[in-house]
Amino acid sequence: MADAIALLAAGRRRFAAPPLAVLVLRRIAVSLLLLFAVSVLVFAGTEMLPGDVAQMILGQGATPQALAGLRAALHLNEPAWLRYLHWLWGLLHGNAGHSLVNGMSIATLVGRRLVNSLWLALFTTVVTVPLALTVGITAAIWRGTAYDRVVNMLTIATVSVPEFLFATVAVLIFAVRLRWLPALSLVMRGASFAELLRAYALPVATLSLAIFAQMARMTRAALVNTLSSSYVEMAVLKGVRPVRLVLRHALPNALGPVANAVALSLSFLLGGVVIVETVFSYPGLAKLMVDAVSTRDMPLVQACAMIFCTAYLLLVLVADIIALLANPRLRHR
Amino acid sequence: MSDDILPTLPGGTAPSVDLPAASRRSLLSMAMAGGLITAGGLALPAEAATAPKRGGKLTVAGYASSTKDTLDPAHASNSTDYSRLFMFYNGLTVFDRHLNALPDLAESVETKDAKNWVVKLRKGITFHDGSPFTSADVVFSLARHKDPATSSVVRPIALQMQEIKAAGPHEVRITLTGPNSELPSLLAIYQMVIVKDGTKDFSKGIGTGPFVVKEFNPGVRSIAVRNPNYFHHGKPYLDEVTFFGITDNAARANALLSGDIDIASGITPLATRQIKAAKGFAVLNTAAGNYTDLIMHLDAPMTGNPDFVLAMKYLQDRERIRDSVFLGYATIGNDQPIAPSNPYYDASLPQRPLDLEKAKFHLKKAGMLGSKVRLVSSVAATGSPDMAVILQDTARKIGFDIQIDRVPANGYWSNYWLKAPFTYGNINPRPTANILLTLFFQSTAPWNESHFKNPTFDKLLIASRAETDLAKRKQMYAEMQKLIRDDAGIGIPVFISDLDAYSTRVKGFYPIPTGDLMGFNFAQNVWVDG
Amino acid sequence: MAHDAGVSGSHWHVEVTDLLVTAQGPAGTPTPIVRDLSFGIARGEVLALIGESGSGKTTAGLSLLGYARPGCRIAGGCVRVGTTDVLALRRSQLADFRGANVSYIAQSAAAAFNPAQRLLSQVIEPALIHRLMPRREAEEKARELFRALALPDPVRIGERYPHQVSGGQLQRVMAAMALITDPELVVLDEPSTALDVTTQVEVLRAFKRVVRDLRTTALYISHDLAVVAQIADRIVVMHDGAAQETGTTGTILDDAQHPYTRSLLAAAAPRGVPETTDPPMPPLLEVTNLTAGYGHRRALIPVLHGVSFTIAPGRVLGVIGESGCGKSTLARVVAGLLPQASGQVLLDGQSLPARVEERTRDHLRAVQIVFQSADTALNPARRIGPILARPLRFYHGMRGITARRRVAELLDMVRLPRAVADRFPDELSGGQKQRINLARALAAEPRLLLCDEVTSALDTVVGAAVLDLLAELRRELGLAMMFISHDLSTVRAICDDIMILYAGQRVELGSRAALRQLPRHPYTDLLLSSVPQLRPGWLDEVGSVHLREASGEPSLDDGVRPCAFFRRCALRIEGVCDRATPPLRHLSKGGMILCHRDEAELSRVEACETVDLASDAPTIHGCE
Amino acid sequence: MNHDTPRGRRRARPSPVALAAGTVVVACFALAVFGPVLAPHAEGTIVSRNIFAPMSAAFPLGTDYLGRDMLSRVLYGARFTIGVALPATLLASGTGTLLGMLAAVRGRTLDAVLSRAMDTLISLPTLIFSLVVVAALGSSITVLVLTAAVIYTPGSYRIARSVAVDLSATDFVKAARARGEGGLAIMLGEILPNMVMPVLTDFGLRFVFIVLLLSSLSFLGLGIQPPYSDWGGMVRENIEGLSAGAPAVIVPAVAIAILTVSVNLLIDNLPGRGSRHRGA
Repeated sequence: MADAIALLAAGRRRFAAPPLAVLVLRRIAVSLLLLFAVSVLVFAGTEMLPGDVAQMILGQGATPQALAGLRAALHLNEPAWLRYLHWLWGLLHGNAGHSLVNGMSIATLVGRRLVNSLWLALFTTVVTVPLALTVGITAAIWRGTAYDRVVNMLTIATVSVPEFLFATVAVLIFAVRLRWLPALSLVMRGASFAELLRAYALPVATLSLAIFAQMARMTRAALVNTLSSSYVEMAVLKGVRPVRLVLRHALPNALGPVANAVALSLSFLLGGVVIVETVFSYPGLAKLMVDAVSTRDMPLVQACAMIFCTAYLLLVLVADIIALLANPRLRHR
Repeated sequence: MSDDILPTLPGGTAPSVDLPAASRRSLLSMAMAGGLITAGGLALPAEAATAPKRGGKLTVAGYASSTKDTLDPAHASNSTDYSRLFMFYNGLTVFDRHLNALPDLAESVETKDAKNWVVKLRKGITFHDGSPFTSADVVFSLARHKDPATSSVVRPIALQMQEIKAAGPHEVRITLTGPNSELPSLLAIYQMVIVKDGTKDFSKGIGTGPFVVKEFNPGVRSIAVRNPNYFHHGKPYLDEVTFFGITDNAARANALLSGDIDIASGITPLATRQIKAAKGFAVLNTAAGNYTDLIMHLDAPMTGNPDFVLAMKYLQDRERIRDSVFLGYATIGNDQPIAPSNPYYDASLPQRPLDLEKAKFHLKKAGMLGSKVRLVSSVAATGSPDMAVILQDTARKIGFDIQIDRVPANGYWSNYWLKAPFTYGNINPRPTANILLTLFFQSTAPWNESHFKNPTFDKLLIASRAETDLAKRKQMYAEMQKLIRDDAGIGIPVFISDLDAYSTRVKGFYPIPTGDLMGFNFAQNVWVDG
Repeated sequence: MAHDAGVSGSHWHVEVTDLLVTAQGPAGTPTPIVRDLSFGIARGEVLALIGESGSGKTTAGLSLLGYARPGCRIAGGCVRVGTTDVLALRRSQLADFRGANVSYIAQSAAAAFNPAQRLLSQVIEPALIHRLMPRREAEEKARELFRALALPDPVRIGERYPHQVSGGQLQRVMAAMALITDPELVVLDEPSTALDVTTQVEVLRAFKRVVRDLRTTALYISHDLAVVAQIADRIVVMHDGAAQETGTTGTILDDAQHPYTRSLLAAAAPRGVPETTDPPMPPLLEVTNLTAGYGHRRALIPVLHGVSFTIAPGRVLGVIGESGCGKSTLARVVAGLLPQASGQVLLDGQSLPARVEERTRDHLRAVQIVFQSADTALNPARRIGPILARPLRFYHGMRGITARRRVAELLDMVRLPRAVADRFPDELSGGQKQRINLARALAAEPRLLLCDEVTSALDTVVGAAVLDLLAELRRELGLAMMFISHDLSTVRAICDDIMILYAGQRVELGSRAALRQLPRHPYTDLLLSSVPQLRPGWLDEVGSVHLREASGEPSLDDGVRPCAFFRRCALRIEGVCDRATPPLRHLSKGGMILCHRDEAELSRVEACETVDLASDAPTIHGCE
Repeated sequence: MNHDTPRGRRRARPSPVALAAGTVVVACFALAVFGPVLAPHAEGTIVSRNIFAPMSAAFPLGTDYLGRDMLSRVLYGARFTIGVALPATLLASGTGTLLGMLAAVRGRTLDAVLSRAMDTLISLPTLIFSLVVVAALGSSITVLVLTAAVIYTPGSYRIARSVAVDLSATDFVKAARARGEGGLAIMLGEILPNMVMPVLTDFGLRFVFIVLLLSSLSFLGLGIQPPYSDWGGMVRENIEGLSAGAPAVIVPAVAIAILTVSVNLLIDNLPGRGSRHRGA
């Protein structure tokens, strides 16, 4: 919840800021800067890893010359900075290179997985966001009441359930015992919508559990903040009824922080879902990257990392823009 | 499981005991005498006597899955890869359930001196793309393993084939560096399957095999559909096989129980309880001779002390390991790598017991009692963390303190195995005892885990290859087993069974002791009923 | 919904009897903040509820809408508006009642308007949610009210967002919002307190006009007798949550009975220390041609333009001007918190480094600043003792017992019990905090005290007391001060010299005495004439010298700095005041002003305060 | 508007909820310290051939997948759960708060640099970040603590910074600067004392996240290494007993829930909350 104050504060400080367009452009510029930083970080990080892809491909059986040959073939002998530049150059030309492990083009490898990940994220968002917002908002309206306290408890409790535990319990109940839902989420192409729903039910439920609490708490925090403002009191004195009070008066002003909260939670849905993808053997991006790390397939690792980072930055950017739009001081000057 | 990282040299145990030695000898000598192994196809197992049904789809999950998945035989390095190879390719020979290497693409494999071999090929076989199968393809497929650029996993074995040349469209002559009567077995190794001459891109999986690639997506899944003009008449039985890896053990078992998949390979002993409890499911137990061994470097300060090594061997609570780690799905080992199911297994070799007194005695002698030692274990070496805990627990009883340092599976094989002086390894079955010993115990062996250097042993090993008399050979193997049991820095408490769980609607599913999933060759042998 | 309360026997249109409102004390025990309060308002009458903050007047006002702030509850009594027994209404009925029957005008319009909605939609909302009229009609009515409230551009102002409209205008827009439903009662809660005096007059006049024209029944809550005197028919004086005295405005002002009322009157009455004319001494502080502002070196947004003045040892300079005129900025520059862009600040003839980091301990010690809001000036997380001990240790290296003794002395000096030392700031009252705030500055034993609006956050009585304290301290310690305020009367109370700032320009500087005499700078004149006086009818007498709302700064092109005041100036000369830099004129009365008009003209005009309001272009006539 | 009658006292007595939660938290921490002493069996000793045994007199919490006594495991586990999560959280909050204050006080460039750096960290998926780090440096307790700390520093930095920015705009900070106080004195003397509440609130959540991170890591085999195990790790290693409803899975999961919930309840109900700059 405390993250919310950060966001609220951020919102407040924006009042003196230059016009919207400038701000957006600045954010984009910063994002690009960050992307670059991440690319360096990722590259450096992967350099730290012991053992290299040649080892991984050939294994212990590899004779020194075989290793040397393969390393040369994979340009592993070049100095790190040179390989980095090559990679960056390629990236700038929309060419992420080829997997060191199976020679397939990164684009095709990542492409399918990315689509899967996005689908999963989308489904989860559609389910979680409305739910979390409703709970957060209602908790804010009835703050201090028993309901509020219960929500507070539950949200913490849900946060503290290990994902894989929830996932496994769910599978045992709904897949193994009741046989209502599949234990795997390998969605075949051209699956019917019903099949789709069944396939996604369990992973989506698990993920929702993971991000729901955070989102709800931050929404509540943001809203409580505006609900205690004197223009809301004024609205009450005008005879505005609770529903309208929240929807017309409080929410628009809490939009910025709420959007930010949602963005933060959603950014988890691409990179943070390794466990879900593993348990339901869902062919997503996170699992791909974990594989890539263990097979030391650096181009793949880097590509994935860049995608995650970009996704995060995009989300935050969108949230910020929403926050800016929600603030007339910036729209009209 | 170690497979996904530890490159596996292929194979299985030598012909199993239930095959009368006589018939074996006759078969072999026949070959020696220039007789030939006729293409009898695969003998149908007894329990599969019920007529196979055609049609139906099967969904199978292995335990390994990563972008490393490949259809290139030279790089296949784990169970799921092997299984795929046998869906799309054939070898010149193939193992039956008794580990006889029977001709497959070959019509016959002949030799007079166990050094120069003539392989006659079946005629009229076509690849999936319609092009005919000829000797050129064989030469290409075998020779490429020798090329360093291929970086083939089986290069050391391929190098035994000094010369591979075509003699006419349907005959290949192979000259070995030295006599080796086991060439038919070597050719049955899964990496030795035949690909099309000049193939560069293997992702299409163009072979002669029972199935054609419909989809292959590394780290995701593969879909194989019936090859209508497969040369084994009537096979395969299935229309389609969807095959992928589920790396999470619990998830794999649950996927089977929920009916999402029909076969789950490499399930944990724990899961078997749950599966046996459920109706309509069964467990296939393959005693292929896989083992997780305690490794002590014989040239390292502490582990180098022979008394320490003996003490550790006496501290192995083999029964407890079998029962609580593998829940009984294992057979007691005797600190030597040849499994009881192996004809060369020397039953007369006394079983080393759990003996705290002897252990204590040797530790005292080594002056190590009361001292500490660091033991590295990892899930990468199947069951080793739990085996370590048990060893630690037993050692505590005689006041010897073992500190377990468990390291992540990720990177274990490159960073700890063969490097740490006191650790665990996991060794997969090999097609022949000879290959196994060559790879792990010969002084010059690439994977000589305990740095075991013994001239007598090396001599015996070389000699055994050329030795054609079974009895003599057995004698040699017995001596080698004793040497390893007493002197090598290796503790082998148990041999671990490979466990596959399957839905009982899957028929014709029986163990072939080169590994799980019928020695990875289930696809063309099973069918579904109901 | 308005069901009969059956108490319509009395002639009061609005009646409050034995009202009891309690607050949830920290210990969980309810403590009364309004006790057996009773009063009535006749139809069309304006009743004033007057008292210090904390006297419970706002709470009482809100209870007329059946509303109690979070943590409070209306525990007893009866509130009747027309035929409605307010306290008997259920939730939904209350929603229907509020805004329709009784409407509320809050103190800070800036905070009370939703920043995310256009003004018009907020103004007509009450009419719409109570389904009193269709949108179009409501909008039309809103525009009429805007016009009636003398808002500029009444047709389009509704399209603006709150942040786009000045405080004075917002306050009037809120009035429109309150009146759009023709409520039976309007509660005005300190509606003009947050405004500058010159704006306040406008707002007051606007309110008064509409209230009179619409014959609105109103409850006017304020702490300022002078303001109330202009608007109210009758006055209820509140203290400690109870009514002390009730009477017609006349009687309350002329012969108040209750001692508390008297103290209020006393505090409100203008006072002054005897003129001191000590021999001319070398200045302690000398500021020459100071220009300062915010933003970067290049893109500087100037707040002060070429301000110069001196303060002699032991003398007090008053700095007054409206909010945003740069008076606080001046203090921050002198204190070194904001480096000036150009100009000099000299202490004892040597220039002070611009940044606080570059100043020596002695510099720092000599000049101490006292901030406006005691609430934010004291660290809420630390006890008073340490807060006072810190400067002692910092400047004088005092520790332990000596420091503790000194703290005690300081507390005596600001007339606070020594026990205060181990309290936390928010356990103290505003006045006490301000005294601590002062004591902390005194701990340094400064020679110059920068007092930034030290009394404006306080109630009249409390503020008066603090002023007296300052006067004494000055006498005892021979402190020199720069006393910043927006309120002439307080400045008059203690200053020797007075500087008047407008939009960062020093428009007039002179002795207190000089300031009383004509001629003055037109802005000074406006300022003086805008200060409400304790006479009913003053508001009607004071001829408005306003022409338009000030809108934006005059253009500052290449060095030329036209008179900042020309847009609002009654005496402006088109084409001159807005083009040329006004000359500095030394007046015969003493002191100096910045104006294009010469002394003669000014005295002639100001002698007869008649300015034609009707015409947009001001022409001065009469007095030919 | 300000009263001229003193405000209510800031410190009310602790609520029953706070007391209850506090007791539980203290109990957990006590376990972390004395657990090994109380444990009936040594860490990792196999005491029964019966795996996933239900609760019984001999084994009050049943046995795990190897037949080890769960009671002992859980008692030891407290040490590895709290022993890693607590220092990691302290480290994360500490660093975050310090840097946040620095950014707020020193302003401009440092602020920009720090904030961007933190954003970069946030944008990397936590699990994968840990995967790389642990794969590179091995999973010693130290590495785990540091990794968790690094992962969760940006979050607390964000909060700390925003609160500190607001605080450094207040008059009492201005007053201190006018007095000539140095940056450090201002940070520690004026700003920090007012950040306690929001920082604590944040601390509670981070604590939960880190406990969870530990269990997620053990899922990838990167967590604390056996025979030792944190509670999350125990849930993981016994997950196959779930179908049999073995207490070996349920007990540690419940332990986690109790710990994390009570930590947060404690913080949310701390007396003195509601003084200004509270954590929402």
